[in-house]
Amino acid sequence: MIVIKIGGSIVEGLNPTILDDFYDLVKNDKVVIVHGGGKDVTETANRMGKEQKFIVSPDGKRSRYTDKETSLIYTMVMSGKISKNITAMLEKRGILSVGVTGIDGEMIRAERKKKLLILNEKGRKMIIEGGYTGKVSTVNPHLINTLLDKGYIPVISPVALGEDYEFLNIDGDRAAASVAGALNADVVIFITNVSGLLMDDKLVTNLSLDEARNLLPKIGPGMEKKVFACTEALALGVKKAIIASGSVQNPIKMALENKG
Amino acid sequence: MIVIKIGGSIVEGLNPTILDDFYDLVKNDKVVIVHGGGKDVTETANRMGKEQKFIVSPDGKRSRYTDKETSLIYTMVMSGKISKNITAMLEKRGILSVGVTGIDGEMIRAERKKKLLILNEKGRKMIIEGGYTGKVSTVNPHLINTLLDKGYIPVISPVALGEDYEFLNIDGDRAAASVAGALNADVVIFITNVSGLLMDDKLVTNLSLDEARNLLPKIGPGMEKKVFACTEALALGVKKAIIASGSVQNPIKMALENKG
Amino acid sequence: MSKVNCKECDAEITIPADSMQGEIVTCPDCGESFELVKSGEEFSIKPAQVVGEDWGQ
Amino acid sequence: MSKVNCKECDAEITIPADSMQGEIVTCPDCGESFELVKSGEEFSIKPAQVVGEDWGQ
Ligand SMILES: [Zn+2]
Ligand SMILES: [Zn+2]
Repeated sequence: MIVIKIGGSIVEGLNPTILDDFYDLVKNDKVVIVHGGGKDVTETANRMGKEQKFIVSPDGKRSRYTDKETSLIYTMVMSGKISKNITAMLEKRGILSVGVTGIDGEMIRAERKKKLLILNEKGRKMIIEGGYTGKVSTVNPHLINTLLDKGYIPVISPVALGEDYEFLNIDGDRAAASVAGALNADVVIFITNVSGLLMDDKLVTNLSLDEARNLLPKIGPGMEKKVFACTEALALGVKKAIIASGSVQNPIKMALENKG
Repeated sequence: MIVIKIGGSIVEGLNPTILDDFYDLVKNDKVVIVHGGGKDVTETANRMGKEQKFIVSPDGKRSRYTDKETSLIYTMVMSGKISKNITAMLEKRGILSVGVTGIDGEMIRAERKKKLLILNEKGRKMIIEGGYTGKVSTVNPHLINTLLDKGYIPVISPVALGEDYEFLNIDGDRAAASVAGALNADVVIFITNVSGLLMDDKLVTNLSLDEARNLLPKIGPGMEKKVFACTEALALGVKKAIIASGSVQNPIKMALENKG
Repeated sequence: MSKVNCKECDAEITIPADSMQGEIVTCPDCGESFELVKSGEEFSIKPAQVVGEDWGQ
Repeated sequence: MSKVNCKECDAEITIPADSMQGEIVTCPDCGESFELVKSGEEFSIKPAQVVGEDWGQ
């Protein structure tokens, strides 16, 4: 069982041979895809006249501020646009797939963050209303296993159900880690649009939990999130976590052969 | 097996007791929901600055002109907004459900209409490019049965895959008829926001195929589409086709008891 | 106003001056329908392709 | 500029004039953090609730 996290587009920034990798992979293994796509959400929201606001965490991470209306647009774009495009692209390549979210079958439940600690424009720490962002609490793998058993590749959008059945924006990398953990996956691969996790110009893959935790303070916030997701997946019992570049030839095959 | 076609919203115009009906129904029967929601598509498209155009068929039916961009917005709103709202609403009522489209598992394939015959502004018949509207060619019930067997209520959005894996706008009523046919359903119920199909002030339900075909010329274009979908479902072997008002108390229960 | 001859019975079919490419004209004699093709200011006719109705949402 | 007293050690905490409701101030003496509450033009402090970070997309 392999869980693969990709960005919001299977065409943009990804080597098209990734479709061949999927095609070959699904012949012998169970494959689950988790996608991202924040950029697409921002574009559609802006076009709808709902200007997106971004907040900065005390340690410098920038993220969307998800109010109620944004959570609905987020859900719509993730599950109605990005997911369906990926699904159709896979099917065109001969891979039957089904796009689902954490809402479907109550697959992913998350806890809504009541309050968030941010840095405001004056650079001061400040507590604001949490909005509709969540931290995954449980992943029920039943629907995913049902689809896999019948030969469908699940394509999962990072939307979770909150306590009151509200839609929550959850981080795609961490969602992939949680899903991989719940499925007892052998491998989770985080495909990036930068060229892998480079340390001293050497690509870092197959981190052990301790190695990854040690790396965390040394890298920038963009990659940090993926390394953090690696540590989460490993802590949840996933055997291997890989961060790999999507721009190389056969990115998944290479990552699995440790050549990524 | 019961296929139920509802509008785009489970709250708007529908008696809230329909959720109780679903809850009771799924205990003893397999239930499949097909939804509509053209109004929502138009609202979101307009908000995105993509003004929707409508065309009129020679016999007076008004429908959306679906160009490429509209087909993507249509897919996004249907499967990412309406479907997820219905799914979450059902789950909040204790009914596990999964929102899918014809794209997922290549469930619904349709033939794209290359050309359309319309009435132009001068009232003359005219042939235009068909855009991204389709007529259902095949429904593969495998995904639906997979979900039903595992206890999930499928909520189906009226989006089909074209020959080139493009997304096609298909009519929700006819999609419900085709799905019911492919599933060998016992009953298909078309829930309307008007008070049932009234002929001579008497509610018409349980039409035979011949009765329905005879009715067709006598009714207005809005209801005509539903009666037509009834005839299609019956022709495909569905045992019973019902048009029922959604505004009454327990609309599905009433319809099945012939009191709708 | 221009005129074309029916491809079926050769009768004259009148085409209104404000007609557009794609409009359907019907022969007054045999009742056959044709699709208008405009090239420059000239109209010609071709057999009307059979087309479905739009049943989308 | 106004001042409040730390709920932990009673030391004086200075609040910048342009502070907003929700901002976090830290006691210079004991290092404890508090959340600012504004009522009218007056500031008071309350224990800062433990909050998570935003990890959404
Ligand atoms: Zn003629
Ligand atoms: Zn103090």
